Amino acid sequence: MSRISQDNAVAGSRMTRALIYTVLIFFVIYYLLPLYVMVANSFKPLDEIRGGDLMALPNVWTLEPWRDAWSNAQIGVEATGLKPYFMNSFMIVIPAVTLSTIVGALNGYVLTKWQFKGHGAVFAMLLLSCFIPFQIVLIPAAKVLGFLGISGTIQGLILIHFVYGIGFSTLFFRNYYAAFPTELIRAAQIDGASFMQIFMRILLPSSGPIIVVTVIWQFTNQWNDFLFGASFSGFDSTPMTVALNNLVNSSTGVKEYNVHFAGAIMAALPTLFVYIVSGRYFVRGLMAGAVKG
Amino acid sequence: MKINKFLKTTVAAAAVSAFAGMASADDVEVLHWWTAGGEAAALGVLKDDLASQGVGWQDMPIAGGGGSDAMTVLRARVVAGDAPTAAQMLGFDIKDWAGSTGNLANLNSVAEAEGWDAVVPAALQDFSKHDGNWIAAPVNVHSTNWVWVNKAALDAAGGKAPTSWEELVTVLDAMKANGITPLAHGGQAWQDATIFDAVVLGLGADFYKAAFIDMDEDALGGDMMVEAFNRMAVLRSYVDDNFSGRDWNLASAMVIEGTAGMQMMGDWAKGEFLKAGKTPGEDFVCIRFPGTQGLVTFNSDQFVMFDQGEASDSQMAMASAVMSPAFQSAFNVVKGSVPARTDVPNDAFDDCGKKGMADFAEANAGGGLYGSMAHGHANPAAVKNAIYDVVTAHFNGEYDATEAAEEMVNAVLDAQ
Amino acid sequence: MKFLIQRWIPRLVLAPSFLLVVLFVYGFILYTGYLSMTDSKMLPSYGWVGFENYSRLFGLRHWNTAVTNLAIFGILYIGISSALGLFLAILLDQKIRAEGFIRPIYLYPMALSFIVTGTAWKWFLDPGIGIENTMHAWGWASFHFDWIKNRDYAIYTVVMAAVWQSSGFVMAMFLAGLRGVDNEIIKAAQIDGASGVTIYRRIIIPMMRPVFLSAFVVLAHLAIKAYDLVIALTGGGPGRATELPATFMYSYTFTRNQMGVGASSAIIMLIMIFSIIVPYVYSELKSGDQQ
Amino acid sequence: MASLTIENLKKSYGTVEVLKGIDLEIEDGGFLVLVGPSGCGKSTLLNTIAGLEEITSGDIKIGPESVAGLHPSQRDIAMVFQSYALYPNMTVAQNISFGMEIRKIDKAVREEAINKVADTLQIRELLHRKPSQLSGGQRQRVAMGRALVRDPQVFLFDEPLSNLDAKLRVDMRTEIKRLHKRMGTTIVYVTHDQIEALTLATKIAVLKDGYLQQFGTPDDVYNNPTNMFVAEFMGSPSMNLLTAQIIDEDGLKVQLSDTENAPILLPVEDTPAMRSYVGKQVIFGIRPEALTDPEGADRTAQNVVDAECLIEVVEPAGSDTFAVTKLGGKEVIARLRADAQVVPETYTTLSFNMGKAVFFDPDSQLRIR
Repeated sequence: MSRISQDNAVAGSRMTRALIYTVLIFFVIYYLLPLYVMVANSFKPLDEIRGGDLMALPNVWTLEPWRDAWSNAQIGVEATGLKPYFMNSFMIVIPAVTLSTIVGALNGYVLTKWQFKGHGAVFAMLLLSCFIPFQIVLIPAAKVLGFLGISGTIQGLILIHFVYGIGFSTLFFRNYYAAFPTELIRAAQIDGASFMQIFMRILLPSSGPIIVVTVIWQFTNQWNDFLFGASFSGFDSTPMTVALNNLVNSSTGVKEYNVHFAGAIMAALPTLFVYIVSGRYFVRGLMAGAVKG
Repeated sequence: MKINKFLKTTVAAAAVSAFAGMASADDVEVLHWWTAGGEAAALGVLKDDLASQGVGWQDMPIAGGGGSDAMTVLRARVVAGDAPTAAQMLGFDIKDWAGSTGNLANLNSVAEAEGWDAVVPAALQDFSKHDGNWIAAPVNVHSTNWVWVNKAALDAAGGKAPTSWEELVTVLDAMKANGITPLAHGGQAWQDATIFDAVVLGLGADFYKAAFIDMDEDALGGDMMVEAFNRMAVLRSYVDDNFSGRDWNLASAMVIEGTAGMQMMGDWAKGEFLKAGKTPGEDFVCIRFPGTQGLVTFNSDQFVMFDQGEASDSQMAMASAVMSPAFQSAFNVVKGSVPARTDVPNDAFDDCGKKGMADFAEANAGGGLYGSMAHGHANPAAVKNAIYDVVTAHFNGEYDATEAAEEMVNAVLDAQ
Repeated sequence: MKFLIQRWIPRLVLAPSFLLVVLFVYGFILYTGYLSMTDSKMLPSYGWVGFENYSRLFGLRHWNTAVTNLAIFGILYIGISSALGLFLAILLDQKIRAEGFIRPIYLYPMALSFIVTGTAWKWFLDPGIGIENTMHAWGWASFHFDWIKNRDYAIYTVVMAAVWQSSGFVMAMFLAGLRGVDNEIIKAAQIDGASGVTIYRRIIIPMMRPVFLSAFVVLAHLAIKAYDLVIALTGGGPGRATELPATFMYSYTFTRNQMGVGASSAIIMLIMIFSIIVPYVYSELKSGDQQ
Repeated sequence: MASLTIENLKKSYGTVEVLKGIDLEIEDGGFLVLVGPSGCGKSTLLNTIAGLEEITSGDIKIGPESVAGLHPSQRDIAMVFQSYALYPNMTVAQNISFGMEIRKIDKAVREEAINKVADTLQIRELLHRKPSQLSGGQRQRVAMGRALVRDPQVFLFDEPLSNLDAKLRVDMRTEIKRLHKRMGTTIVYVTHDQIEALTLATKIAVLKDGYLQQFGTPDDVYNNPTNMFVAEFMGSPSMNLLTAQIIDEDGLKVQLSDTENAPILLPVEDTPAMRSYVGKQVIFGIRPEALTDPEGADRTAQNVVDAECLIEVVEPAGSDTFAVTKLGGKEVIARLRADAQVVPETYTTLSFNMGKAVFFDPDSQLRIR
């Protein structure tokens, strides 16, 4: 007898259920394998890595690489580990994400609810900016930052991340607000609400899901950025990824792979945290607008 | 001398700090790619040295791509009008920078006062000077035509270190017969080119100079070049199939573990052996690439100063500190390279280090010191990378030796 | 007066973003276009050389390799990621008990930077130390997987790692789309006698059209920017077999000191990108106007 | 065409029981309406008939044969959904013929069937449009077309009119009734709108909390509700339900007390059941149309009693006038002729048609008969 469940799930016998689980578990393994390689090797002493099977679990478990990566490893001339660079990354990423989310929300609001002649062209230009390869803009952006006198500062990096984040946040918010009933805006206008009041009191409170999507997207991209971080940071504003790269990528130094992997996992923790904690809202947010399903 | 310098610096510092908030103008901001492990720690010696003179150190490390990422960042900084005080540079990059911006600091005063001309080999001065002026302070000299051999594997293959191409092939064959990978190698363009350097040099110093330094068309496409590519193909046959993309450290590990017989790599590889607790002479031996005894291909890390007006006193202090024999010794012992000055005592160095210093001095005296093509000391970056392309393509079987030699001429001409 | 202000406020709100993007994107593109016609080498210089850099560019074998690779990589990457994302989303939509556990696992690779996952992948794919070695150790002696070492197949390993990174994200987008499908439509199709497979093939998947478009934009943008991935995984090798336009451009502009050629490759790349994306933007705008 | 029988049907999700033993039977060609407030289980019941949900126990028969466990497509049913559930990526014609396509019916046959249905529903000119290009009413027709084309044993309708505006709803209601007359197919129809139920059904099943409250003809359900819930739920305005006392003074009477006015006494038919409530409280139920102005009272009725009532509000509604008064402490609605002269805040004579009055036990809420 075929079995019908009440949701989207279509008929599935015990056999097909088993098959589905098998496939799902296979992909769980596929997605986890590289992480496994990283985690397993981050707990091995270096001898074991040099000598042996990289896929095996450690024979001797050690926390040393983690301690080193956090606070002892040489990053440049200072043996500080990655510890101090986390703060830099947060100081850059939090304002940049906040700014590009707020501005993206305002842009999406204007582009859907306050359309003016030429709004389509403006949106097209903002959207196309998502696709520019960052290597192109390196030299001219350096010129502009130099001109503004914020080269090598945290402000400079915030500006750059913010500017190149506008495109995607505007896209997300525009698609989300497009489905938002315009009648409500009209009603509020009749009630005498101003442009900003309507935004703050009516749109923003119901933008939760799309804010989650935008923040996840921007946070991940900006946290993981290396190119801008390396090119536009100063000695006291170096972000996490650049420090990690310095730890991992030195060309003629001895490579301590276990420390590298420990450092890499550490560097990824904030983004992993964001994904895992807000994962469920993420799908909901995508549902609510980003994919226009 | 030092005291004089010290005084000058202090006076400058005092003068500068008279303006509120300008105190950091007396610091040096240093862009470099010695970012991890021992070499970064060794650079700490320099930092401490400067600190003792009242000069602060603002660290700006950018790792990756053998300094290429650091050069990208340097470009961004210079374009932004925010050049660092000093930047680590290699070979032709120094020439390119000197040629294209002209805003490098002139170090003549400290060089003359400390007599750099007398202690730095002419081959290095070629990079440290532009239009006859000192613009860079050389830190070290790596020589790249080394072979690192597992002692046990060598003993099993006859025990005699090869001194000629033919002997090398014999040893490699014996190692192959013993069931190990004779040659540990990582298939990355610069590693391929490092071997190619040695192979070309092994065919004669004149040929090396004509091909790579003078970029003579006949040498680049001639029979000798075909022979060089043939030899590369021979070496390729001793490399295991999984070589491509392998980091050099992992190739070294193969030699350390004895699964491979030898590795052709610059002197920085020694660090890996030492880190693994191996002793030079007992567990492994270091020899020059067979056929290149008495010759050295080098690459030299230098600190270039960017012109920053009144801050130049701290730059002078840094240049002076870099060139001090004590730092040159301390740094190079850790780094595996040899001092850029020829008058540094070798007491602190191990066997391989002493041998390296001796070889370096000998090559310098005998005119056998050449800039390494693979490491950007023979020709400009564009040409170097064009050669990389051909060498790598050949090593991966895209061309045969004749085609490769023809392609070499085209590539080099095209890139100039 | 107040009315007039209200009329202009929206435009004023949009203006800073607009101006910043005009400068930081379009201005820089123009600047790069100008550089591509100069003799810039290590630093920008302004000697006019016309189209010389372009003719040089098209004469370079690597450039052709890079463009071909982008075509292969782009098509496979976007195709496989979308297909796999959709497939996993459909499976995960079958009332899977462990969904809350599985979903973040599928999603997490997007959170990681390739600076280091690249190393893990490189090891994993390396026949000497990775999966092949492990399979041999487990007794499957004939197992053979050395694509990363093979000139003709290495680009496919880049696709594998790229798919690993982003297919989970695409899965989340499709899952969101599937969750938005009206249950009654599925019931109607069941009554019409459609099997599970038919329902997906004929009804649900066609309804995912907007999701496909959004996924395409996200994936295309990642494909074009694929740089870290190649550098970390293959370094462009074996030989130059996995060079992509992004790595090409970077290496000519910054490591080979041939900024003019690098700039011209950037312009060609932009032309390719815009010729794919502009139709999307156009359709996006059109559907937006319907609302 | 076939009859439909439901026997002791139970359905639970985990430990939550949503259908608690339903027994129903509708004859071949009948029109069964399932009605009840939301959450009563009516949609679940429909889904189990369709086979979209499994049943926990009991049986469902279409004709003589049990369909329990059969796939929806094998039950020979057709269904029209509340949201219409049109396939958005297909044209109207494709939507209508999708089921036939699945059953691999010849294209020519399909075309013919599409055309026939399109003519019946007058949607010929829409055949090549996509659902997104249709108005609500048009979508509704297409959804019906998709069901009609199958020519099934039983039609299932899941609140098909609830997304339409008021006028369209009335039109479509008539149209459904006409279709049913013409085709004579058995229909099961879910609605929460009791007017739809009364106008369309040959049999009505009233559900609440997973229990069948009453199953009978519209007349039966309207005039003879088995309990207070059915009485109040069916009819609009709904039945007036007042707390009252049964007394025995010159025969059985029901006494409606009020704090302000003198109690009203109304005679009640003397049955043994009623007699057992003497001296006790009952719930007195009377529909607005049984409480009217004396001129408008039903002349055939046996037991009409007049009483003076204080009118609070008057609501003219065109065809009728509704008057709100207060009896037994509760608001009561009376339905008067349109031209009845009533003035708010004055006493007016109202006629109680006691033949239509019903009584309930206040504790069990069941009808007293």
